Order: sequence, then structure tokens, then C-alpha cells
Amino acid sequence: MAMFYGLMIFMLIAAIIAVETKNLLSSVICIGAIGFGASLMFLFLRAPDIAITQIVVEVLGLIILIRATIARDLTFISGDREFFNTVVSVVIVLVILITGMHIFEQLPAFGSPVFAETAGAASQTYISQGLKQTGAANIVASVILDYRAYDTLGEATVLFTSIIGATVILRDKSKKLLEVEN
Amino acid sequence: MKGMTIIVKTISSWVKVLIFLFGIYIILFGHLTPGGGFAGGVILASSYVLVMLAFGKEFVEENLPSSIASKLDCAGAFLFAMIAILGLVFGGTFFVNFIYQKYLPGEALNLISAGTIPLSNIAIGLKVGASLFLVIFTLSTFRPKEKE
Amino acid sequence: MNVPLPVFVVLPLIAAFLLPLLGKKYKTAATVLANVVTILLLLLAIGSIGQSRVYEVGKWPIPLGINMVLDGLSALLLLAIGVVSTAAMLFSVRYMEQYTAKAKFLCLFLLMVAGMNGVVLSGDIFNLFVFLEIASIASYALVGFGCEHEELEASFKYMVLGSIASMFVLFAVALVYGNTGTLNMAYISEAIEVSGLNIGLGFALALFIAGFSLKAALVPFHAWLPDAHPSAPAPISAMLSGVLIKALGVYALCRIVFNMFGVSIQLGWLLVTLGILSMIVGAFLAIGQWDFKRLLAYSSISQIGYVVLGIGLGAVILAGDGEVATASLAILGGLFHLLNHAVYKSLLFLTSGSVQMSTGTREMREMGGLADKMPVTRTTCTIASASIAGVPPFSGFWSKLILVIAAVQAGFYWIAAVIVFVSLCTLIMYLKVQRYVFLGELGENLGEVKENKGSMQIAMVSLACLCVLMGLLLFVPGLRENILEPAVKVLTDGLEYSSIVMK
Amino acid sequence: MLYALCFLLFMTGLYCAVVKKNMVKIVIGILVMEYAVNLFLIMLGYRTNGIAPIVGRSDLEAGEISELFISSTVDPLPQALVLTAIVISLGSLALMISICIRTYEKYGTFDITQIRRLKG
Repeated sequence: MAMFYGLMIFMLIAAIIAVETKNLLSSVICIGAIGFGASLMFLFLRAPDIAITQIVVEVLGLIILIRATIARDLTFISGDREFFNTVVSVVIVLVILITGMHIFEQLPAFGSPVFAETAGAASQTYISQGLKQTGAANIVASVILDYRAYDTLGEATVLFTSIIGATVILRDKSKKLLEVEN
Repeated sequence: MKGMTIIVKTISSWVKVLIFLFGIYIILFGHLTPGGGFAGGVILASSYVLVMLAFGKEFVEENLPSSIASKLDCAGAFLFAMIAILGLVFGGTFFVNFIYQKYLPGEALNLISAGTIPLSNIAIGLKVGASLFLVIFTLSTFRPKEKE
Repeated sequence: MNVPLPVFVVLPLIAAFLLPLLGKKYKTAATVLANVVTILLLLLAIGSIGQSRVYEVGKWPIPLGINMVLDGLSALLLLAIGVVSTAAMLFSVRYMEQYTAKAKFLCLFLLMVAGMNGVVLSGDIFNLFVFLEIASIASYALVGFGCEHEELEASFKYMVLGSIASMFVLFAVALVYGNTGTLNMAYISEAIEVSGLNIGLGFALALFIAGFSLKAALVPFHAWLPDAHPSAPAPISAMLSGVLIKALGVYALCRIVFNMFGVSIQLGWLLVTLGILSMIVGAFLAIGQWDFKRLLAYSSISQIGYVVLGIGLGAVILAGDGEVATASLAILGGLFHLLNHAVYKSLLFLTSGSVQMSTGTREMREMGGLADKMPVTRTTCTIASASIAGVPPFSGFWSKLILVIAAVQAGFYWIAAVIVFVSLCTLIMYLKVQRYVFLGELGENLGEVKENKGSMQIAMVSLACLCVLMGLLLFVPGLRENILEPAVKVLTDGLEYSSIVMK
Repeated sequence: MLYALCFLLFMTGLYCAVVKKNMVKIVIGILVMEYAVNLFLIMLGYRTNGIAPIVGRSDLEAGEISELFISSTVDPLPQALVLTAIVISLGSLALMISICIRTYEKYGTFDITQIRRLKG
């Protein structure tokens, strides 16, 4: 348990530094720290698939982010937006935060997942029947590629969409002269 | 950019093969061990990113032009959708795991178990690898035009 | 026609995957393919009217797998998406000639359609989130398609707010899963009925409402819309205003509130408040605009307010043990207005695109006197304006009338007054459009202006015909019973949704 | 308490996204929100002394899955959801950064208070 708290607090501190630091590059590096912390956390939470994916995605994500920050004249844009907007936003965030602190009381305690207590939950079947029904020993693989394969199609499409979108946004010329007909 | 020093180039030409093989392993054994198409695909992409960093963009552009990467991207996505449609054709429903349910019941813990799951992993690995390579390539070759 | 439901999603997806492969060489083939797909989808949507089916993807019984649900409400939205996307696609055949990378445009367009169809048909809450992301990400990229200053700024703003909305929705999905242990909407609604609304679920509901209101651009959350919709290319503006905010915002909101959590009086009043705020603020801001498309965008906020008002009014009456008939009438008004707005707002955006393409500007003060130069655009724009402003024989009048009658029947006279008042504001703003764009003296530098021909004309004229005929939907008996009333019934049935889905 | 810390992380991201005026900072805020939701989902499925949801040969007893495995595996469903969510966040990150870079090229700054052409 202490390990979880330690990691969680480490990530929170990294997040606060990432938010508040003036240097964009250190901010990006802090994001990397959160990502690797999250990856470790996933590993300790017995989710090796997620840990692997998180760590490789983190590496590529950092490359993408650093691409945006280096080779720019980093005129340190610090500080916040207009005073009034900032105050309103901070108040809203605080209100959500304070109301939100109680929402976890009704959840099952950490360490006893909800599916174990719900009769007929899908996860029970995945665990007990997954190997027999799909033939995959990795139950997460059987969920994402068989039981919920339709989600995965959507997910692959999201990636496809954003890649097409990125190439569209970064294309050289966007408009051409329309040849006049008739 | 002509790439980095000879030491980096030599080492990365070896390491890239290892990374690539590791990516393929992760993809193929995705239904048995942790990993799968997404993680493997990202690893495949990162092996090319390594090459790009070490050897420069021109080298990569010669070996894997972005037009081909784009086609691979589409092909991967298309293959995955085809697996869904084959499920409709052979199993009567979209995404039914027709291979496992019809032809290979009971096989477990083998490389060719689990019917369409490894096939889907391969399709996704191809798609993810190609598309992530493509996006990093596009981002790094984008050069802002000179200010007018 | 009993096609399997995933066809609605997989067909545009496969076409989108193939389009970049066709590339530059086969541009005509790509255009034809995209148009064929949208027309096919429209036909399939017409064929699915009046049906009610559940499809279990991958043959896994729920809750193991994901199910797709086609009921009256989904069929209504599918129809709207089909109509608007067909017209916008046809319009873009010629309009998009002024941009590069047309194949990618068509690809993103089809992905957006696939995402919306997926949202509308999904019976699984996480699946709904995934398809919401597809449609949203495609729309972020399409808003920035022009890659000019304004487009990029609008796209960034839209993307930030849209991503925050998506994160809200995802967090709410996580909370719902943590509380109920399932992701299927029917099972969730059953579990909530048993356990009651505890604080975690209440917070999840609040997050859902905030997230979907952001997507629907209801008033406190509307900041992105007046930038994003005008900046997009005209066919995309038509899609965004016509169906995207409805499929991702209003539809999802209805589904969550009515069928998953169940209505309550407070929730109903919340929706009514959001609706009235959107109506008034949107209308006031729209009147002051001089940018043609920006005016239309603000008017969209105002009109989406009508839809939410109707639905919220229905919720208030339903939860307050009022008469179901009155509640049905209010919801009918809202949903009919949704369909109407999809048709005439997309038509208005298409005409604005036509004007912009010919004159090269969106500034209304620089226009004027285009009535003789562009007769088709002018006529279609007048029809749509009359319809949106609620001039009697057109459909917009009937939907507003229904809303007024429902409000009066339920005893909320002030709501009826607000509806009439905003309707007058709408009339003023569209008189302004007519006056400054089409009537008056010919603006400077506009001597060479020509009418746009070909596919753009066909799209505008067919939508205008539809606009005129929409009123029939209410009065021809077979149509109303098959299109509108099943949709209303889905909402008034409320939590019975779960038993219908589970059989 | 762990859940609450997660929520605090989420709100830190939200604060960053709504208050900061550097475009990259806003993107970073959204990323932090994504991490928080992913962590929250995985935490929901955790079991004390649980094991990963992967069947090994030692978990089989005469072809059947052992009771021990069934009673101590963590929830596989949130893991599947998070896998999807991670990839979605990577995709939207790529698109957001593309828009940022292109905007930087046009305006020469990341400061959104200076990127103000749209009004009204």
C-alpha cells in the first residue's frame, strides 16, 4: 500500500511541477516522469499489458511533445490568462474538487474490485471462461480482440483519424486557385 | 541533417534489428503473454524512429517513403475491418471469432491458438506501427516556411 | 431491409480506409465512392425507419460483449445524419475544389459520419465514448482544414474544450463502472434502479451532463462553437451545425438522462434552464453579428436550445406525474425541431458557402444585391430563412407551435412567451440576412459574381425541397407514426429501455 | 484515499488546461487528466494480493482453470478499456501538437492571449 501512495504522491508532485514550471522543456520532462510513474503503478497493480503499452507510448509521446518545444525561441510564456477568467476558472475547479472528494465513499474499498461483489458481472465470466471461449491465455487480449473487438475497431479508427488529421494540418499548401469554369 | 556520429550509427544499426524483432515477438505472442498489437506496433515504430534520429531523415525517406507508410497504415486498418467482415461471412455476425469457434476448439496456450486474435494483433500492429512512424516523420519533416 | 446494424459503421469506415489508397491519381473515383457511400447510408437509414432491433456484436450475449441498439430515437438521428451528410457530400464535390488534399477531406468526412452513426447505435457506454472520440477528432481536423490563422485558432480552441469534455465523459464512465460493475447501458439502468442514485453516480451524471453539454454547445459551455463552425469549410459547417452537435450532444444527453439514470424534476428543470439560456443568449448574440457564418453559428446555439427545452419540458412533466400525452407533445416538438434544424441549418450553411465562394467574403456589409446574380442561392436561402424563423406554412413554424402548445398545456405560460419572443428575434436576424446579403444595392467589387453550378446547386435545391416538405411529416399519418412517434416513445418509456433491450 | 489522490491529479490537469496561456501547457494539462482517468480505472479493478489476468500453465488443473486463479485475478475489463484510452490519448496528442506547431508557424508564438483573431 505504501508503495502505491508513494508513487501517487510522486506523480502529483511531478504534475504540479509540470504545471507550474516556467521552462517548457522541464515541463515536458515532468510529464515523462508522470508517465513512467504511471507505468510502474500499472505494473504494481497487476496490469502488465498496460504497463508495456504505457511505457512505449510514453516514449513516442515524449518525442512528439519535445518536437513541439525544441527549436523554438522559448520566450518563456508564463503566468495565467486575464485575471477575471482565471479567478472564475479557479473557483470552478475548486468547487468541483471539493464536491468531488466525497464521491469515492460509495465505491468498494481499494483492493476489493466491484466485479467480485456483483453477481453476473462480465469480468467473472472473462476470467473463468475466457480461455475456453476464445482460446487466448492473455485475458486482456481476449477482451480487447474478441469480446469487445468492436471497441478496438473504434480505437484503431481513432488513431487512423488523428494521423490523417495530423497530415492534413501539416500539409504544405492548403488552398489552390480555382480554375474558372464556364 | 546527415545523422549522428559513426559510433551511434553502427550501434543503432544493430539495435534497430533487435528492437524490430522484439516488436514482432510482442505482436505474435500478444494472446499468450503481456503485449499485443498496440504495444508491438509502437515498438516497431520506435525502431524506425531510432533509425531516423541516427541516420537522418533522408535515409529513412529512401528506405521507407512516407507514401508507403501511409498505404501500410490504410492496409492495416482495412485488414482489421476485413476480419470483422469475415466474421459476418463465415460466422453470421460481425467480429465473431469464427476460426476459433469453428475449426480450432480446445487448442490453448499455443502460438496458433485463439483463432482470429493473433490475426487481429498482426493487423493492428501493422497499422499502429505504420501510422505512428508516419506521424513522427510528418512532424519532424515539417519545416515552417520563412516568414514573409 | 434487415441489414446487420454494424453496416452503418463499417461501410463508411472501409470506404475511409480505402480512400487514401486511391490517392491523387483516382480523384474522381474517390469522389464517386464517397458519394455512393453516403447515399447508401441514407437509403439504409430510410430502410431502418420504424424498426427496433438489438444486435450483439461478435455473438457475445450482453453484458459480455457489446450490443448495438436500433430504436426510434436512433432511427431518427440516423435519418438526419443520412440526409445532411448526403447533401453536404454532394455540395463538397465542387466546393472543395478550392482546397488541396481532397481525398483526405473525403476520408475525414466519412470517418466523422461513421463516428456519429456509431454513437447513435451504440448500446454500450464505453463504446459510445470511443465513437464520440472518432467523430470529435475528425471534426477537429476538419475545422482546421483550411490551415489559415482563423481556422487553426478555432480548431485549437475546439480541440481543447472537446478534449476536456471527452475526459469528463471518460471519468464519468469510470465512475459508473466502479459503482455498478457493468458498462452496458441496459444493465447500468437496471443497477441504478435497484441501488438508487448515490453520490458517486450523481457526480457521474453531473460530469455526463457537463461533457455532453460542451459537445452540444449549450450556453455556459458554448465558447467554442461560434469560432469553430464558421471557420470550417461550408459543407463541414453544415455537418457540424446540422448533425454533429445533435448526435454527440443532444442525443447522448437524452440517452443518458432518460434511459440510463431516469428523469427527475430537478434534472428536467436543469435541462429547461440550459435550453432557455441557450435560446436567449444565442439569439441576442446572433443579431449583432456581421459575419454571415458567425451569425448562423450563434443561431445554431439558439435553435439547439429549443430542442433541449422541449426535451427538458417533457422530463419535467414526466417526473412530476403530469400527463404523459403532454410530455409526449413537448418531446415531439423538441425532436421534430431537431430534425427541422438539421435540414434548414445545413441548407443555410451551404448557401453561405456558396455566397462565400462567389464573393470571397463572409462580411455582410460588403455584400448586397446578390438576388439577381445568384437566383438559386437566393431562393433556397429564403426558404430556409422562412422556415427557421417560423413563417407559417414551413416546418419550423409547426415545431415551435407544438412546443408552445405543450408549454401552455402544462401550465408554463412564461415558457411559451419565451419561445415566441426568441422566435421573433430569429425572424429579425434572418430578415437582416436577407436585407444585407441579397437585397439592397450591389456591393462594390461584386460585379463579376456568378452563380455556382453543378453539384452545389443540386445539393441546395434538394435540401430546399425537403425543407418545404418537412411539414408533411406531421400531417401525413404514416410518416409521423413511423418516424417521430417511436422516437418520442423511447424517451417517454424512460427506464423501460433496459427491459426492451434485454427482452 | 488513493482514489481521491487520483481525482486530485485529474483536477490538477483541468486547472492547467483552463488557466494556463501557453498552448503546450494546455496540452500537458489534458495529458495529465488522461493519466489520472487511466490510473483511476486500473485502480478500480485491483485486488489485494491479486495476480495478472494471464493464464499460465500452472493455473490449469486438468484443462480447467484453477479456483485460485479465479478468486485472485484482478479485473481484466478496465485494463482493456485503459488500453483503448491510452491509444486514443496518443492519437489526440499527435493531432493537438500538429495544430500547435502549425499555429506557431502562423503566429510565431504559443501564447493564446496573443492568438486572437476571432472575436464576438
